[in-house]
Amino acid sequence: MIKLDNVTKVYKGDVVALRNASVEIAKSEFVFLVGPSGSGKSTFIRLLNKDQTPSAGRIFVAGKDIGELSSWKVPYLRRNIGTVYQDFKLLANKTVGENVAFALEVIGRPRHVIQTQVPAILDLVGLGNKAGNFPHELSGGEQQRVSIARAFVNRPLILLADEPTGNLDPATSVGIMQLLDKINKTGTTVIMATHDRGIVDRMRRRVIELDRGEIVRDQVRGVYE
Amino acid sequence: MIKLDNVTKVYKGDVVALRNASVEIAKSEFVFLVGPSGSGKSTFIRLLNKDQTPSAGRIFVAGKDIGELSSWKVPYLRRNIGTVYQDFKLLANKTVGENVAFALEVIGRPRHVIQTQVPAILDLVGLGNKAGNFPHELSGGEQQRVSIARAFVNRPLILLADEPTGNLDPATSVGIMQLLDKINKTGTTVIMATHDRGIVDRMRRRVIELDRGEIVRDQVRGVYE
Amino acid sequence: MAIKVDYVVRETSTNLFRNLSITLASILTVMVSLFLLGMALTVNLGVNKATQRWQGGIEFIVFINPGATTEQVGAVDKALRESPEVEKLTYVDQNQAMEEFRSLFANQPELIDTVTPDILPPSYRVVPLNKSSDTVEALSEQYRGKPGVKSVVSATETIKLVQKLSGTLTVFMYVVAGVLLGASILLVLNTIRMAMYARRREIEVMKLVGATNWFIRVPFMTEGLVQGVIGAGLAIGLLVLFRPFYERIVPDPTQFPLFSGMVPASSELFGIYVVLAFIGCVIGTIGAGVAVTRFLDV
Amino acid sequence: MAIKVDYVVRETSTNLFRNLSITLASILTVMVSLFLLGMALTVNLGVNKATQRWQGGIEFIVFINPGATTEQVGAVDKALRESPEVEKLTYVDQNQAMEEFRSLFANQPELIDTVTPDILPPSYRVVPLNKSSDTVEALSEQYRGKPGVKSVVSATETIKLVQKLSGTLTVFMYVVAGVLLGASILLVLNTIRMAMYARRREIEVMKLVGATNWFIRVPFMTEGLVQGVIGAGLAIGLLVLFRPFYERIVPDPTQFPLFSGMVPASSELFGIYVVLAFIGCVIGTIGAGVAVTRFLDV
Ligand SMILES: Nc1ncnc2c1ncn2[C@@H]1O[C@H](COP(=O)(O)OP(=O)(O)OP(=O)(O)O)[C@@H](O)[C@H]1O
Ligand SMILES: Nc1ncnc2c1ncn2[C@@H]1O[C@H](COP(=O)(O)OP(=O)(O)OP(=O)(O)O)[C@@H](O)[C@H]1O
Ligand SMILES: [Mg+2]
Ligand SMILES: [Mg+2]
Repeated sequence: MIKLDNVTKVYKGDVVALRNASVEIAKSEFVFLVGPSGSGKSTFIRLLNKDQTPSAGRIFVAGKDIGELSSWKVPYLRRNIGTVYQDFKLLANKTVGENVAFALEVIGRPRHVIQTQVPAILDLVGLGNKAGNFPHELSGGEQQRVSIARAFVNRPLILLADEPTGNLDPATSVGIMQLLDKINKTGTTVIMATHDRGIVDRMRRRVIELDRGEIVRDQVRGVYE
Repeated sequence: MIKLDNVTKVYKGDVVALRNASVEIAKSEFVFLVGPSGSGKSTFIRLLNKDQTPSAGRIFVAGKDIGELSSWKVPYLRRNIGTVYQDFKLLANKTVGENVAFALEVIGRPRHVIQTQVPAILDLVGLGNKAGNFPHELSGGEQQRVSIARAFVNRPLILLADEPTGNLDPATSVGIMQLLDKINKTGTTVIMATHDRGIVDRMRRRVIELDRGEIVRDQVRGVYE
Repeated sequence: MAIKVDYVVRETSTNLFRNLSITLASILTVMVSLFLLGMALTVNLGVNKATQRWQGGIEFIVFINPGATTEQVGAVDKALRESPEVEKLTYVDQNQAMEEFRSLFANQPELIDTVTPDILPPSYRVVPLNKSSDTVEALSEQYRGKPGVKSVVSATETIKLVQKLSGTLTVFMYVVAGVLLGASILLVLNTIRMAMYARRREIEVMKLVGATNWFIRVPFMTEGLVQGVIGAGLAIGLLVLFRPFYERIVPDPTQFPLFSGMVPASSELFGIYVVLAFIGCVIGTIGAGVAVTRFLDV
Repeated sequence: MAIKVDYVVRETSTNLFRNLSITLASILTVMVSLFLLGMALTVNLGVNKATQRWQGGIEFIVFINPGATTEQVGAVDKALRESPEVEKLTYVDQNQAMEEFRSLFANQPELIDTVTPDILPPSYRVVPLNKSSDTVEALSEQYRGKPGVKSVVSATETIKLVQKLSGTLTVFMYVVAGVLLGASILLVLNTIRMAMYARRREIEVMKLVGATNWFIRVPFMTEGLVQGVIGAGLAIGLLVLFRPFYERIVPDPTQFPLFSGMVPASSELFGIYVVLAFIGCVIGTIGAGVAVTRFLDV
């Protein structure tokens, strides 16, 4: 499903965020990405949906080298990949409902589909009563859950989640992890960057650990450290 | 130092974020604010620096009723309160160094003071080499540390920290907590909202627990739950 | 990918209203520049019509009596043709005279109906070699009173001045209108660019969620088009409102008969309006087009 | 609290350059409107000067021979005063004539130096009761050739037309300039507002960090002022550049002697420039002032 072939990402100012990373992730896998702050987790995730381009190496998603993708095809790649960003990236001038609906509008879903799916997914993340609020009217954790809802509402093949529980209390986190687990069981590949030792240790899934841009550990049924 | 007198905050749409909260916090205290997502922690913090105004009740900071403060005095209140926001609130068009320096410029500190204090505080949070980067060029955890540096650079009397470790790995979190502890020991009152059970349980300080806007627990040397 | 119409309408109107004041400013500038252009075109049309007999250096006109005999006409014709002082000679027959009359009084159809070609005098338009007023006077005097000649009319100081002033004036108005047109394209461009800049984070997010460039662009482009069209519409409206006023400030035809042709007919004005509307669309489209292209390609 | 100058300079220039194209658009509009206003003022000045003898309904002027005897002058004076057809009579003595000459030829000081009051003819400016050209002609004819009378000059059709046209023209230019001035205030206002809107999150953050409203406002206000001042400077520069061109399009004084006064003198132009610069500052300040007030008070 996803393959990184000797990928290096150097930001301006010679910051090596990822160094010679080679990884293969199969369909329906659930992968934790761990490592200290600044070790390259977000970079790893942003390379997969072409938000960033690698400085060297090749990346394959669903068998295609995304480095060869012409720029007008990138939106279509992204529609198959739901992403929960670390800073949520919600549209400030749209309500919660419109934010989630936007991911469906973009792919041209008919209105009646949008009108049934959006409330359903919002209920699932516990925000059924906030559909009409704007993002700045939500608490941090609520915004994070909107972001999760939007990433998943069009049932993507791949779900990238960058610290999706960073702003959530332990109880809510457990709920979200159960949701991700359920999504994963339906066949979606899930890659999740996290700092939450408790979650990683409890779930016991594949763990890839980064340190200063290098993959220092890749362990099946691993723990946080 | 800080006193809430029967404070209620109702947002539009009848969301009661805080209900009849009465709390007194002495100078040099260290207080954890815990509770599930959406329970009112951020609201509590934003009421203290007049980012939000209460719907009912009175709030005293350093003996003054901040509800009576005329609007041109609010900036002076805020200069005595350092705040780490949950969403960092960095200035996107200024570099990391300029962001931290801004808090000093605003209070009219001379240039040479700025030039020595800013690098010092950035070193303290481990970002000495990122002073020239813009916020969007930083990892989530790095941005969070810039926010902490800015909140503390002008040695405020009160430090409000809204989940300052939400985007940090356990090791870095420990470093930040040691910093906050040190700041607290110099006489600064610290109020910190957090979801991190490990930190709260290890530090054993005063814990105020919120649930759906109500203070359900106020415990000296408390634990997460 | 088909972009839904209701999506575009919704987004466009939201944007227009969100930045109402800047939208108004750019609509106003489009309006002013098109209004000026319209005025320049109108004045130009009027002056050209009013002075059409006098164009190309014609200094005097010999009108022939419609009832003159062929011999009489032949004599005048011969005298003019053989005069060494005449540089150029044009004969306007009765049908051409009727044409001219028609265009001069296009705004007074009732007048046209009362006139038939056979009552209008044919005429010789004379461009003399030497244009100093004394020699022109002397030359034209030679034909006055000749048999078959109805009258001889010279270009007066006034006519020459009007031609010169109005020429200068319309050039000036064209230049100002041109500068303003440039400014309005720039302004529409900037309104859209600022709108996109103000929403740059939103746009970035839309792209990350999988929106195509066109999906993002189209509402902004419609926004520019709407600004251009509304600006043009207002300019046309102003011109219509302004018309009675314009007709009033044109010097009183009974006092200055020359100006009877300066009031343009509705059909002629309609042509001008169409041109303005077209330019409005072009301004909007170019402005917005450049804005979205430059912004999204970065 | 003292806001540091280097902070304001730094922020202002950053903002100006960040939104270069919209800044340019608003500077351009300020420029065009002030340029138009300047042109209108110049033309108005010129026409008023050129036709100053003919203002207030004066239809003809009786020039007295500078060498005429007191009796001769007395006779003419008496005849004019007692004529029932004269509505109003103004006597211009040699010193007043010199004044007039000075202002008419202000741009040709070498000419002024060669003239002294005693060679200029005093004159009677006559406003007749009946203004129809036939009676005016007959009346003025009575004084032509009287002893002591140098010449009698009537207002020509041309002079009346120039007065009328230029009156209309300057009113028109004032209106357009006024509309554009309004548009430029709106535009500066909007440039600043858009700049503040685009940076609304930044502004919110600045406030949360303890910046006073003035700390946030001042750089934006300076930005508006700079736009107004640069716009006015460019307009003045354009007027200076445009001056030879304007002098060239003014109808050739040898052909139309009336227009010799239409080329204004440098000192008169300088006054106009000062007015424009002042208006530029006002536009910038008002625009930016309204913008920052309205934005921060929300
Ligand atoms: N756009 C950029 N320009 C320059 N440097 C960047 C940019 N984005 C990230 N970096 C740097 O690359 C490194 C890796 O960043 P990344 O965001 O991948 O870390 P991370 O593992 O997600 O950290 P965190 O846990 O704090 O979110 C960091 O040192 C960061 O400063
Ligand atoms: N500006 C606002 N307008 C309307 N409702 C708001 C606004 N800000 C917060 N709320 C609501 O008030 C409640 C409390 O929000 P608050 O941000 O204080 O929660 P929190 O304890 O910080 O949560 P989290 O842990 O998720 O950050 C939430 O239900 C939220 O939706
Ligand atoms: Mg990250
Ligand atoms: Mg919060």
